[in-house]
Amino acid sequence: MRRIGIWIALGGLLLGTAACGGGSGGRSGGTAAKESLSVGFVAEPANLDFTSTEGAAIPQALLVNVYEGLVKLDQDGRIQPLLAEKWDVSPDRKTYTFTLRKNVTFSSGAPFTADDVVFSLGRVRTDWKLKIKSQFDVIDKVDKKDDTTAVVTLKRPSNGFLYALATRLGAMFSRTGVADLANKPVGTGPYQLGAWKRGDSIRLDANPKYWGTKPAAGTVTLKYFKDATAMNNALLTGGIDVISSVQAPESLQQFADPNRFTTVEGTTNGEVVLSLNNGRPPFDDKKARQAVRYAIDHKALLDTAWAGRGKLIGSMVPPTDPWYEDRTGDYPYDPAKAKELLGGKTYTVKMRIPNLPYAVASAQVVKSQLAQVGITADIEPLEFPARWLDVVFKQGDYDMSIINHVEPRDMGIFADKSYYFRYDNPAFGKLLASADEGSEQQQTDDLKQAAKLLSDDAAADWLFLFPNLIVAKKGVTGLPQNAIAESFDFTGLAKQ
Amino acid sequence: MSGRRLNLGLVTGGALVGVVVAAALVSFVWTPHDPTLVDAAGKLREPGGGYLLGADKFGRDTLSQLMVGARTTLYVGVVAVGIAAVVGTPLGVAAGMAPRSRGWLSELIMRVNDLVFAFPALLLAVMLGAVYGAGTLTAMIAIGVATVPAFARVARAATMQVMVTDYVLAARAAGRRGPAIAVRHVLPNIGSVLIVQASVSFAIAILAEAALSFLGFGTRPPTPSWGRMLQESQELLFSTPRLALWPGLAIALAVLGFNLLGDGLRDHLDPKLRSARG
Amino acid sequence: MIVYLLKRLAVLLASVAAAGVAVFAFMAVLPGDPAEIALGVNATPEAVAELRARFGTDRPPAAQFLDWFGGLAHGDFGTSYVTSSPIGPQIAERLGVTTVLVLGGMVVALIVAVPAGTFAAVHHRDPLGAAISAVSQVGIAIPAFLAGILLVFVFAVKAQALPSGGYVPIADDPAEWLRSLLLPWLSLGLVQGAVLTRYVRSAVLDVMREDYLRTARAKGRGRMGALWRHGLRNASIPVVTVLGLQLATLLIGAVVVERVFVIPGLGDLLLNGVAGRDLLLVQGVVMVLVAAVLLINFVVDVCYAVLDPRLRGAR
Amino acid sequence: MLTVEGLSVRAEDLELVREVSFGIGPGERVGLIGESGSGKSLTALALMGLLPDGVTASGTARLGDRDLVGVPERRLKDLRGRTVSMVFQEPMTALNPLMRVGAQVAEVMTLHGVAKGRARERAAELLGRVRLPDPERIARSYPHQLSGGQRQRVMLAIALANEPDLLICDEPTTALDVTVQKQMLELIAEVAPALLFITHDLAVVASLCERVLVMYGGRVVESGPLREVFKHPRHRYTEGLLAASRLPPRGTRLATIPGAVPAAGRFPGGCVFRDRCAHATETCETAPDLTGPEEPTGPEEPTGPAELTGPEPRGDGHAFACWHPRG
Repeated sequence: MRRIGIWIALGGLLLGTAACGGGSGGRSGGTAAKESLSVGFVAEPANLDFTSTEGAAIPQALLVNVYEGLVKLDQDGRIQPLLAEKWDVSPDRKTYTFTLRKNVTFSSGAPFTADDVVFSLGRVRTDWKLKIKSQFDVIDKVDKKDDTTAVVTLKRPSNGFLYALATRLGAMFSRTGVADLANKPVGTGPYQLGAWKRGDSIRLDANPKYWGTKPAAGTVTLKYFKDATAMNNALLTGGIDVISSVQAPESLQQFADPNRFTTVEGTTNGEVVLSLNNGRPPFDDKKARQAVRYAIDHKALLDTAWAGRGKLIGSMVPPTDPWYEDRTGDYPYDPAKAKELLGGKTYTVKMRIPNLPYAVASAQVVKSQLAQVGITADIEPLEFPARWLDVVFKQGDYDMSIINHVEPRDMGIFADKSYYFRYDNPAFGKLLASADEGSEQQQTDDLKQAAKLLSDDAAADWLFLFPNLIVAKKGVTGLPQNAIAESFDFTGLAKQ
Repeated sequence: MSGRRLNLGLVTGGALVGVVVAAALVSFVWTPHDPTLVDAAGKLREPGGGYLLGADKFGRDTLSQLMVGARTTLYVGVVAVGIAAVVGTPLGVAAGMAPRSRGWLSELIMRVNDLVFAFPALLLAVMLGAVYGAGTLTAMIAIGVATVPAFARVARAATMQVMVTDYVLAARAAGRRGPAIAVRHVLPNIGSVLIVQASVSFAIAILAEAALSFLGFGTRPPTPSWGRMLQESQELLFSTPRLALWPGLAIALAVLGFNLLGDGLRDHLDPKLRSARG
Repeated sequence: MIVYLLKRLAVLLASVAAAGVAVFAFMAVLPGDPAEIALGVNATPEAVAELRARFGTDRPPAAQFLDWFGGLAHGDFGTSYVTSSPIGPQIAERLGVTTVLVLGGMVVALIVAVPAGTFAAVHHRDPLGAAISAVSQVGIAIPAFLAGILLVFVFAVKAQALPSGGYVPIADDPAEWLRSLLLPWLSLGLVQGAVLTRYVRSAVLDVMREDYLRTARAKGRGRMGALWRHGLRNASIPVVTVLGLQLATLLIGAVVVERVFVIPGLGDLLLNGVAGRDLLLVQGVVMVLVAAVLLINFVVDVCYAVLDPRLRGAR
Repeated sequence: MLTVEGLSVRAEDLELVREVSFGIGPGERVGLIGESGSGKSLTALALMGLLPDGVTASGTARLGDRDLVGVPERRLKDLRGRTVSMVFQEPMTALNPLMRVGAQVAEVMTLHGVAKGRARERAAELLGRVRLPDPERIARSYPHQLSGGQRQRVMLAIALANEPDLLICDEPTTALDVTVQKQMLELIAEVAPALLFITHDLAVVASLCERVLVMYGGRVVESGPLREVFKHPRHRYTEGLLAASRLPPRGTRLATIPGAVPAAGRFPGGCVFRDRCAHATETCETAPDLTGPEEPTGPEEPTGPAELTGPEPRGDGHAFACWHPRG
């Protein structure tokens, strides 16, 4: 009996410690500095060099916040001045003259001049290791007119150039700040890298030398979560202030209390594509591809796989692009028609998807629905990014996949027949080329037609447009309604 | 002396395992609904009607998923334990039978065994999954390989006990060769120990499969698996906790069942072994 | 004793070397060229070739292995192909976190298991002892990650008493460090404690049947006195074995728990490495984990020798 | 000095020792013999209060003026190791393998109030007294470094440390080599106070004891002075036991008792030996009393459960419980 007493005492001691810990922590949790914010993200960058490493995570964290370009994209998808106060386009639309902002310095202290523009844009061709740098192939030369004027000459008129300049390709680097891009980014932006705890978080501190309006939040911590539930729990328990992108939409009702949380629901550039391998049977046959599009009940898919959040789309254009047309009526849910198109044949196909929540959820619905028309899809989740990129994206060894194509204005990927869709329609390529060179109206008309062509050809199926779902603690303001740029802009974020 | 209580364990364990096995067998011929059929209209259907335990966010019947999940669980367990037994037992017997003059053989086998032991199931599964793609098969192989040392150790210890018994000494004196002794005397006598080990390993395999599925290295969707059901239910833990409850309960009861069965068998088959490693 | 330890140490070193070969060989089978992966799908062939030369992956495997394994000897794990930063410091930092996690879990397990197991053994005929056995059986049947999820749900989300995840280095804030580790410790420790309880119970039961305990009582010690003075140290020998096995289990359990609690430990590093095809990193982490398990086995053997005089000098 | 009356030992519903009664006078050396499974060791353990879990004793046993049965552990503790000591059968396991021998000897003294330093000195003395060579070295050894005989001497040293009134030895020499056995017995004979010596080896009893109790099936079937019982066994079991222990003349078959000792609880009702006894008749279905030879024995005795009705068969009387005694 005496011994039981000891045990109970021990247990009590333990509980006591826990309780004490709980108490003190509750207090210290509330004392977080007002001007510091922490934002939960899904994918941690492997390094900080987006000139040589693919992936959305690096520009998401650094572009606009640490690195700035001459121009930037606003919430409505329009080009706005940033480091360039203004720019003039020559009548032949081949010469762009940028007037640079004065008194801009890099976080290293070096001044920002037209020399840096020449350096940075030139570096894309010489040092960048990404294939997207081909978007700048259209640049003929970049010249410094004076310290605050830079002139870019294009080989031909391009509607896409200025837009590309607003992406990471247009980021301005200091001539003295590119020695260790992977670990030490140097930019002109409102933030600079504070600390990087690998596997945990990146801290951005306000850049004291920033040329523009100082951001409201002095410190922004980007916390990385591999698990959607863990991220939700972190917001629920005050570990973070913002979930940058909800990965478990069914859980949103946890944040329904408006006295505690703010929810933002908007759109993104992310088309969740059911990719079909146009290059090999059975989906080299247009009828088989069309059958897939008829066989899928997109509404049901969105409702079950992603809690009905997001929009249905029918082609590779998000509603925020000027040439958007509603194409969801092209292939209404019609399993009978799908069976008819398949001609009574049945297929077994490899559905190789990235092991990401939206893909795994959607794949199960797709599989179930395709089974109804005689297509057996074997789901194989591959680790994202490495293995999926290797097997599906690079080798094209797949029949079907599901991936969210987040890049803005990315219809062009269907024009590249070596792209993993293996879609090959010269007419589509011509439309895109003509759109880039033509007038603004021409661009819009051509791209509308291109989107229709893609849909008619059933080059892929578009499951839904990924929603911009942000949840934040009540009082956090400046959250972007739509996520259509490459970056998550922290400059407007504030608490209370 | 405490025989009655231990029998209770055996009976309870047997019953729990029996339920799992029965559910798995029945699922081959009948489930209330197609466990993978997505039904948007039945999303998060409450229990009742034809859906005894309700449905998940895809409108899939939870009971049907549990039943087919039992199949997955048993499948993984049987293959993993099978691999472990088939590889580990001969190694252990060989190590246990090795005469003193060939002590190095025993030593070598056991050292390699220790080395394999240093690669736990999860590590192997992650590595295998990285090479061949994660799935039920890689999970089974990883768990199986990681369980080999347990079998080898138990088989070796039991063999060493058998080797000093009179009938083996007699058989050796009569000039019987090693393999003959192994088959005629050793295996039948260490059988009970191995059965116990199999039962305990089965429980461990179920837990390992659940952990792997949770990490995304286990059974592929949409094949129902308890571990993945649990993982998928996480986002709905607040609003629909029953989705986590059922697979969680299924895992716990199955593991409990196999553990109780193992302990019960141990006591039943050989009371001396009660303290042995397990 | 010295001879025994030296022999055991030699076995340890040989095992680590063998493990090194195994790990390296396994990783060599991994599809994918690290240089190509590091540069992404859009990389130009020249860039890939250049990087390959820089990584040294264009050399024969044997040379690569010797280079790598030789480096390990003085703590050099190489430079990551993906993050282009040295791996050694990363592993060292993560290993510290995981070690704290695992040892804390073990302490929780011991705090639970030793009293509970002893009590259950001493009272193995009472309902209370049987109840403890039953509870421990149920505890074993609960996966650690499920325990973690439930603990988070109850203590973090509902009660808002503890953080749901994350890790605060002890240097930043000791109180927060403790708070951030309490739930992970509990989820590792309670489940492991349940397992350990059974072993402690069975070890104590065995010891209670030992003749020398009867001798002790014949000398005039009471039941508990005899158990305390003569039983516990003897019972600790089998428990130390299990403890060694369990540390290995915990090390792996930590991988899952780190995922649940968003703790930047070795497991997290490993899964990241696998997902990012950071070959050298995975190789390094696996090697460290395996070496840790082997080291634990070694320590267990040393503990035997310390605890059990029969082993000293005997070998 | 030691008086045992109606001592029974039960495990759940099994009666393992039934109604055992005997006495030991000061300085007297009594042997308790019988095959394994006859209940000898349980009887001894019951006297020590060291019965295994779930096994309980009833009846009375008094040592001097102290009760030994049905007394709380707390009170027995003081007696054990001081007033009554025991040496167990298995020297290999009876010592704590993790503790030095000297400490284990000293422990029994410190437990009963001897100061630590004094106990340590005396431990070495005692080890010398049980004729262990180089007692200082032995005291520093661990049990595994000693031979079986040496360990049993250590056990004896422990048992004698507090100079008990009664020493119980449970087959202390069975596990030892024959030569060691002899030395050990001589030692016990030399140092023992009053002794209860349990063995299945009749020769050992013959060399050591003055009086003997024969147990079978949990009962004392015969008791009396050693010479009397060995020369003129009355119980058929004792007769068999003696016959089996005698070396047979060349060419004749080794005498054995037919059959084997049944498992606990499987003994027949009535005379427990009747299923192995060549002389058994229907009468034997009734349990015979343990009585002296002068008592009439026959079928006209009342049937029913055996009860001790006659005078206590202690002292010098030769008593037996058999319907068909020899001679």
